[in-house]
Amino acid sequence: MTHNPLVPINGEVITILTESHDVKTFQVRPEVPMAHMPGQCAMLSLLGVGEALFSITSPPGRDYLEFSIKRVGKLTEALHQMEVGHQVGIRGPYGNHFPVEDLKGKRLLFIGGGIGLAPLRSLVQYTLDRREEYPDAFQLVYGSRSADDLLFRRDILNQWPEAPDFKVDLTVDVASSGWDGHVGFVPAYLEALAPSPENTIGITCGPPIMIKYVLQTLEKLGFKPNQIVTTLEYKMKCGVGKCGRCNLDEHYICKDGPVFYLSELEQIKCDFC
Amino acid sequence: MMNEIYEPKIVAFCCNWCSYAGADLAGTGRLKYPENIRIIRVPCSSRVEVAMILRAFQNGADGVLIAGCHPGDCHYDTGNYHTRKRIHLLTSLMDFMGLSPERLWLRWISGNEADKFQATVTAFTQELRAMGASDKVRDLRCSR
Amino acid sequence: MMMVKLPGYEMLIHYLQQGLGEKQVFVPVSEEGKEGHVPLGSLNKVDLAQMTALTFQEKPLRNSIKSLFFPDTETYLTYRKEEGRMVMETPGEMMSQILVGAKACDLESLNLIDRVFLADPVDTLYAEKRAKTLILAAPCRQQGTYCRCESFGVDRINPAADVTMYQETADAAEPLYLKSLTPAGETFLEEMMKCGTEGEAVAVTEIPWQAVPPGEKPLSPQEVKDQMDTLFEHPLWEELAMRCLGCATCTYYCPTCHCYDIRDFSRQGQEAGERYRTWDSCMFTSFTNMAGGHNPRPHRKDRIQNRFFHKLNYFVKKQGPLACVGCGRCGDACPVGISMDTVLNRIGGDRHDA
Amino acid sequence: MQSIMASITQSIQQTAAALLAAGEVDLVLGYTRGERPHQSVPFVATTPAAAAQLHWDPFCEKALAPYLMEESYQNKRVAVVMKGCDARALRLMISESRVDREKLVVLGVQCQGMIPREKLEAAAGEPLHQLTLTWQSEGVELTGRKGSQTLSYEAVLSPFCLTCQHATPAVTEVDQIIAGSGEKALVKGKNIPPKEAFSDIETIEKMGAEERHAFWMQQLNRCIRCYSCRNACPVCTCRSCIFDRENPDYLDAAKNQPAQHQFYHVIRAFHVADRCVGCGECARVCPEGIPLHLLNQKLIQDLTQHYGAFTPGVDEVPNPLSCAGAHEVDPFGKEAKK
Amino acid sequence: MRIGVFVCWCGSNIKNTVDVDAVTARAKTMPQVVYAQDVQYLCSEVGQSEIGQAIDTHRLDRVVVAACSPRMHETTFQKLMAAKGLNPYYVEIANIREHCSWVHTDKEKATVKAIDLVKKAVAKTAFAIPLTSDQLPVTKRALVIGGGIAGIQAALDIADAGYPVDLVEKESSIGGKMAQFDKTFPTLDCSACILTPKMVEAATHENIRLYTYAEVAAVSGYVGNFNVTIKQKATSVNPEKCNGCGDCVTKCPKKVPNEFDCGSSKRKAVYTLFPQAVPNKPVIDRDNCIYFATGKCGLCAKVCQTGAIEYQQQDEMIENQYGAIVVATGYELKVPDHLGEYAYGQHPDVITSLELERMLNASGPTSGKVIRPSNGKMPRRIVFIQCVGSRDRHDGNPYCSKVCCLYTAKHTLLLNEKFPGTESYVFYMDVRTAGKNYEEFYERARQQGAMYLRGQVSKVEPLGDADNRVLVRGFDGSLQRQVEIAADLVVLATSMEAQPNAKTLGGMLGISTDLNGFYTEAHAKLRPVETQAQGVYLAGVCHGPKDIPEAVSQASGAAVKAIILFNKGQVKSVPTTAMVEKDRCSGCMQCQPVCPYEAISQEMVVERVHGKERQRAVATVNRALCQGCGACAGLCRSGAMDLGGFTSRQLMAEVDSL
Repeated sequence: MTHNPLVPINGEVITILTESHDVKTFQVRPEVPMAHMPGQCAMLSLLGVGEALFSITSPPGRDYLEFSIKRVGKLTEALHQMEVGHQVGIRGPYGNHFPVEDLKGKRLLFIGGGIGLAPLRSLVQYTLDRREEYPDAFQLVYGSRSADDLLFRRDILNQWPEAPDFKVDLTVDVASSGWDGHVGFVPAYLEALAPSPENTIGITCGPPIMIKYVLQTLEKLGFKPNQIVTTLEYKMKCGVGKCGRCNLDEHYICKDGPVFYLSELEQIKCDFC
Repeated sequence: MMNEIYEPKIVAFCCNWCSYAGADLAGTGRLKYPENIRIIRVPCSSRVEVAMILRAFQNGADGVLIAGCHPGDCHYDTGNYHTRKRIHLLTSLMDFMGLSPERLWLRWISGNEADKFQATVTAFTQELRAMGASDKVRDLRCSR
Repeated sequence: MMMVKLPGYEMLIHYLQQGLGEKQVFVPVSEEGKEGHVPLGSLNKVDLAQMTALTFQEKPLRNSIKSLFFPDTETYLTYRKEEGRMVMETPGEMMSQILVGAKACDLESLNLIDRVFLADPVDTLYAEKRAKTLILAAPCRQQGTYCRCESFGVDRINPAADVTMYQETADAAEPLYLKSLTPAGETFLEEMMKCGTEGEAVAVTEIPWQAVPPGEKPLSPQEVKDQMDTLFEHPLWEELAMRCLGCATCTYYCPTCHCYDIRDFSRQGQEAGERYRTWDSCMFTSFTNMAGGHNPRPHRKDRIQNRFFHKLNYFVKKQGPLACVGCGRCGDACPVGISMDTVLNRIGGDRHDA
Repeated sequence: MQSIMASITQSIQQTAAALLAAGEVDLVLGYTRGERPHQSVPFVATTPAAAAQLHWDPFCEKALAPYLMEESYQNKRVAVVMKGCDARALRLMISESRVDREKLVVLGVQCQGMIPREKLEAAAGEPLHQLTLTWQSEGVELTGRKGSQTLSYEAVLSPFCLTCQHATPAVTEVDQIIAGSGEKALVKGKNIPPKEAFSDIETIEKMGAEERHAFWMQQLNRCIRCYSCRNACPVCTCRSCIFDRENPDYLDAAKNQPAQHQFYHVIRAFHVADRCVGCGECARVCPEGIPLHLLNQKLIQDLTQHYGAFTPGVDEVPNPLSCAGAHEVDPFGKEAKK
Repeated sequence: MRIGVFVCWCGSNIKNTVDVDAVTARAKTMPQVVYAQDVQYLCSEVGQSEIGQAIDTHRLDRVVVAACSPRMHETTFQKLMAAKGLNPYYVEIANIREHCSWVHTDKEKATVKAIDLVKKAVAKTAFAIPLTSDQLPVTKRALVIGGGIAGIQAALDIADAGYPVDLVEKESSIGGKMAQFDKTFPTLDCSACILTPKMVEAATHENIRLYTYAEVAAVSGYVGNFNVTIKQKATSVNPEKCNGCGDCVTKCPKKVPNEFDCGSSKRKAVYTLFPQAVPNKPVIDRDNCIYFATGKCGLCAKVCQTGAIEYQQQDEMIENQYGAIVVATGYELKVPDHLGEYAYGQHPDVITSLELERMLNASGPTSGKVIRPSNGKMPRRIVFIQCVGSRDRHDGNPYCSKVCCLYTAKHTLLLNEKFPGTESYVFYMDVRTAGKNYEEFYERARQQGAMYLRGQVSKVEPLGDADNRVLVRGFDGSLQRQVEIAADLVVLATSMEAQPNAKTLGGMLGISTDLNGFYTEAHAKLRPVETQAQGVYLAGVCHGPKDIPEAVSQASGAAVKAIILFNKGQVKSVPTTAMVEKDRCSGCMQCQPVCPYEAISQEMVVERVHGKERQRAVATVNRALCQGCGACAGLCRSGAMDLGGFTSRQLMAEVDSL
C-alpha cells in the first residue's frame, strides 16, 4: 500500500528566533529533505496536540524549512513552547506557488501585513537569490500593528534595503516612542506611495481585511487583475484537497491555492472581491 | 483464580483547608495507607467540575474521591454544600446510567482527621481491589 | 456475467457466515433507533424477514454505507515517546469485507466520493477499503416516496455493484437471484457455487424481475449549476439559516458528504497518543473558524449556502456531476425539515409541487 | 376541533400581518407547512403577505425559543409564536440575559398538545402521505387507503404533552394569548402526578446495574455527535459551548468511544439539570432516537425529591444548583461522615 | 517553556522511602522539563540558592519542587521565585513527603507514586498563569461585637492604640456575664470591683462609641472595608434627656422576672440591667410594658421630670464602615431542665451555679444571703454536681466547660467563709485545675472542708421529709459504693454553650462555627485569634470555654491583630481569585448566588459584532471580595468562569497526567 499522505515525518527544530512578543521563527530540518517553491505551505504537527498548515518562509534550496508562527491558539502555543532539539511532525509541501516564471523581467511590488510577510519572504529571498532572472526594481510595502510587531527585522531593516534596487517602505498602525517611520494602515500608505503599475506585478499577503483593501487600492492605482497576486489563508486540516473546509468556490485553497491572481479570484464566489 | 492483587488507581480531589490538611496530618503522624491514591489539591471541593471527575474515569481511574470539610465547616462557608448537591446528582445519574457510582466517593475529612483520611483511603482501595479494573466511562484509548 | 438462483436469502447468509473468519460481512439490520449495515458476526440472531425487507425496500437504509469506507472515526497514527524520541506507527492491513444490500444511490455516492478521495494524492485509508470491499446491491423496483434518485440520474434498476440481488416479492422464503457485474463478483458467485450451497444454487439465464421504468428526467448538472450561479445572493439562504439548527445531521446522514477533521488524542501527559480523522460538518462554526478568530464563513447563512453550492455548483465545476444522489436522507433526518427538495423546489426543479 | 386549529392559525396570521404592517416588528417567527406530509416547520414572515403562510396544527413541535439567540435575529424586533414549554424557556433566557424582552412580542398559543409524526404513523398503520387528517373532538380522524379510523388524542399526542402542566404560557410572560375560538381544548396537561410522569425512569431504575449500563451503552453508542440535541434545546443557551472548547478540550471528537458519548451526555444533562423545561426537543430531534430526555427528567426528579419542588421557567430564580446550604437534607448522611 | 524540577531528600525523610535519583532521572524526560536536580534540603538556604542558580543557569521559567506539603513551604518557594523575578505562581509543589514518603513503606511503589506526583505538578505548572494581588485600603475603625469583659478589653486596647472603636452590646448595659458574678477565682477579687472601672473607662474613652441595646444586623465587604448595619433597638428613653433618677422604675406598675438574677427576683418593665449599669439609663422592655400592650398606663412618662420617655421611638438601622471586627459575643449557660435526673425545674432547691452566684452577690436578689428558694431558710448541706451537660456525649455537650471546677471550689470556699458550718459535697468526674494558682486554690477549698466525691449522680429527688429536702443518689468511685445525701440545696455546674444565634452572626461575618457552635479559629495552634475571614478576630468564650484571664488575653491578642492591620494601612487581596473570560461568558449569572462573598456581579460590555456595536451582560468578579474558593468555576457551564492558580486547564492537565 502506498504511503498515507496524512502521516507526517519527523523533523528537528534546529534554530528558534523570537521575532516579536507573539511570533517566533522556527528552522525545522525534516528527516527526509523536502523541495518546495515560494508560496507553498507545509503541515506542522505536535503529536498529542494537533496539526496546522503554515507557509514556508524560507526560500528553496536550504536543508531546512523556516516557519514563522504567531501564537493564536492551542497548537501554536504548544509550538512556541518548543526548544531547540525538539521534534516536530512535518508533511508537505502543499499547494501551488507564486508564479515565479511570470515574474521574470517584471518589477516586483511586495505588499505585506503582519505575519503575512512570511510567504512573501520566501519569494523575496528566492528572487534575490536569482537576481539575474529578476533584475528589475523591487519594492516592499510592509506594515504591522506596532513597531514591535514588525517581523524579519534583519531582512526588512538591513539586508533588503541594502540589496541593489530594493526599496523598503515600512509603516505601523499605531505610533510608539522610538518609531520615526510612517504611521498608518498599509492600503492607505500604498495609495500614498502610488507605485507605478508599469511592467509591475503586485504580490500581497496579510490579514483578510488588509488584502481586501490592498486589492482595491492596487486596482485604483491602475494595476490590472492579472498584475495582482495574492495568497490566502483558510483553516486547513488535510492539506491535500479532501477534508473540505478550505474551499473557496470550487477551489481548495490547500491544493489549488494558496496563490491566486486577482483575475482568478474575480471568477470566484469570494468575499474578497 | 487470579492470585495477583489488582492495584486500582484512585484520583482524589482534596480541599486545601480540611481534607488536604488531613492528608498532611496523616503524613506527619506517619499513618500508613496504600499507595494507590494521587491527590489533586483544590481550594474547595466545590471547585471540582463534574467534567473533571468524568475525565479521571475516562483516563482510567478506578475510583475518584472527593474530600471536603464537614458540612458547616467549609472554609468558604457554603462550598461543600454545593459539592454535596452536585456530587449527589452526579452519583444518582451515574447510578441511573449504570456507571458504577460506587467508584465515586464523597467524604468529609477535617484537618485533624488524619485517621479518617487513612481509613478512607484504605477502605476505598480495598473495595476497588475487590471490584477490579473500571470499564465504565473509560476511554479505551487510555493505557493504564 | 453470471446469474445464480438461490432457494432463499437464508442460503446466502449461511454461505457468508462460513467465511466470516477471513472476511468481515455487513448486512442490513434495523434495531432500536438504528437502521444500517452491521457486522454479520455481531448479530445474536439473524432476522431474515427483516433483512430481506430492508434489502429490497424501495429506499436506502437510514444510515448510509459511507461509514464502511470512510468510518466516522479512524485512527491512522499512534505514537509514543521512547527515550525522548517520538515513535510513530500506522495501522496494519484491513480484512476484506463484503457488503450486502446496498442500493444504487449508495453506489453512486461512492463514485462521487471516489472522485475526491482517489484523486492524487490518493487517500490510502479510503482506497484500501474500496479495493477490499465486495458489494452486493439490490435494485429498487420503483422510486421511493421521498427519493429523487431519478432526478439525480441514478440508475436505481442497475446498481453499479459487484453483484446485484433480485427477489420478486421481498419474501425471505422466495428464491434469491444473484447477478455478477464485475470479475470480483463473478469469482464470488463461482466460489459460492462451489462450496457452501450444496448444489442448491443453480446457474440461470434469466431473472424473473421487472422494474417500473424511470418516470423522471434527470436534472442536467450544468443547468443546475448555471441556475445556482444566479442564486448566490438569493434571500433563500438567509431564510433557511433562520430555521436551520446548525447541527450536523444532514451532513452525517448524507452519503456523499465526506468532510473530515483531524484530531489528536492524548492523555497521560502527552507521552503517547494517537491521531485520527473523524467526520466533520460544514454546518459547524468551528469547521472554518481559525485559531486567530477569523472565520470566512461566520454566519449560518454562509454555511448553508456553501453546503448547497458545494453539492449543486462547486462540485459540478470541479468534478462534473452533482454531489447529490437524491436519497432523501437529509430531509428524513433534519429536525426542521430542510431537505434537498427545499432548495430544488425553489430553483425550479420542482417535483412535489407538480 | 378543526375550528380550533383553523382559528388559531387565522389568529396568528392576522396578528402577524397586523404587527408587520404597522411596522411594530421586523419579523414574525412561527410555523408553516413543511415539504413532507403533515409536517410543520419553523418559518419567518417578514412581510404582511408572507404572514398568510403562517400555520398552526399539532405538528408545530419545534421549540422556537433557541432561535431568538441566533445571529439572524439580533438587533431586530421579533414577534414569536410560543407554546407553554417554549415560554418557560424564554423566561429562563430572559432571566439569564440571553434575550432582550423589550425587542420581543410574544404571541402565546393555547397549546393543544403536539403529535409526533412517527407516533401518528405507527398508530395509523399507514404511511403519512396516504392520510388525510380531520381534528375531531374525540380524536383525530384518519382517512387513508385502508379506510377511516379515529384515534384518541391520548394515543397520538407526544408523551411530553400528555404530562405537560404548562401547556398555555403564563399570561405574565406573553403579550398576547392566542386561544382557539372558545372551544374546549384537546388534551391539555392532565394532572399526571410526577411519579407517573417519570414512569420510564422507574422502569430503568428497576433494572440491575449491568442491565442499565447495557441499556445506555446501546442508546448512547448510537450518538453521532451531530449536536442537534444541544442546538435544539431551548435552555442550552451558552454563548460558547464547553464542548466546542479546545483548550482544555473537554470533549474528544472521536465518535467511536463510549466514554466520550457518556461524557457528552452526562455533562449535557447536568448543564440543563435545574433548567430543563421538559419540552422533549432533545429526544425529538435526535436522529438516532436516543431517549435523552430521560437523563434530564432523572435529574429534575432527584432535585425535586431531595431539594423541594422546582419548576424551571415557572418558579423564581435562583436555580437549585446555584444555591446550596445547611438547610438541605444530607443525601449522603452517615456515609460521608464515617 | 523551561521547567526545572527539584527533588528534596528532606534529609532521610523522603530519601529513605523514595528513590530520589529515580525521580530526578524520570523528571528529566517529562514534557517541557529542561533541568532536574535533587537536593538534600530544599527549604534550607543552600537548597534555595541551588534553585536560584539553576534558574539563572538554565533560564528556567517554571519550577516544580518535589518536597513537603505546599501548606508547609509554598510561600518560601514563592518568595524565592519573586526574588528571581519570576511570578510566585510559577512554582508548583509536588507533595512527596506528607502524601508519599511518610505514609508508605514500599520504596518501589512510593517511588512510582512520587514520579506521578511530580508529573502531575509539571503538567499543572505548564499551564500556570501569572497571578498578582491588589493592595486595598483599610478603614481604620474597629467594630467590637459583644460588651462583656473580652469585648471591653479589646475595645480599650484598640482605642488606646489611637484607633476609633465601636462597641456593640445587645443588652442595655455593657459588662456581660462577669457583671453577674460575685467573686472571681483564684484571687476572690470582687468581680464588680475590677469590672466596673473598665466599663466606665470604655464608656468615657474618647475613641470608643458604645451601641448598647443594639445588634449587628448585616455585614458585607471584606477585610479593611466592612460595611456593617447595626440595629439600634428602641430604648424608649431619650439618653440625652434622662438623668438616671430612677423615678420611672419606681413608679412602673409592671413586674417581670429579672433575667439578670436568673429569674430569682423581679424587675420592672422599665429598668436598668443592674445598679452599676453603663450607660446607666433605663430602657423600656416593650414586650412587657403595659403601655405598649394596651396603649394605657404611661406612668413613667408622667413621672419623668425631664420628659425623657419616648414611646414613639423606632428601631434604627445604622450603617458604618470598619476595617476590622472583633467578635466577643460570649456564651449562654445551659438550662439543665431536660436532664431529668437532676430535677431542675421540678424542685425549687435545685439551682444552677449562676443562681448561687447571684445569691452570694451583695447586690443580688438576696443581698448576699444564701437561701433555699423553697422556704427562704439558710441551707446547711449543699451538694454540688459537676459537669452538668458538659463532657456528656449523650445528653449534653462533648466538651469540658473548663471553669466549673474552679468556681465550684470558689463557691465552697465562699460558703464556708460567709456561713461557717455549711457542708459542701461535690460530685465530680475529674477536677481540672490547669491554670496559674488554680491547683492551690482547689487544695484550699478541700482543706476548708469541701467533700469531694468522685462519681456521678444518678438521681436527685424530693426526700419527702418535713424540711422538704432533696435526696441526691450517687456513686462514690473511691469508696466503690452508692451514696445518698439529703441536701438542703443542690447546685448544678451547668455547661457553657455557644450563643444560640452564633451561626447566624457567623454567616454574616463569613466565619464558621464548629460542631458545638463556637467560632472556628484560622489555625488551632498558630492562629487562635484569627478566623477564616480576614479582618475578623475572636475574643473570649464565643471561640470556646475560657476563664476570665484567658478571655482577656485573647481579647488583647485580637486587638493587636486589628491594630497591626490599621498600622499597615492596607491589605493584599487573595491572588488566586476567580476570573471571567468575557468572550465565553453568557451573562446567565447562575454563578452569582453561588458566591458566599457576593463577589460576583453583572456588568454590561460593548462589543463589535460584524461591524455593529452590541451591548451584552457578563459576570464580573470583585477581586477584593473574592476569596478564591472556585465554587463558581465548578458550576459555570461554558467554562467562562475560572480560578487563578487552579484553572480548568491546570486541573485537567493534572487529571490527564495521572
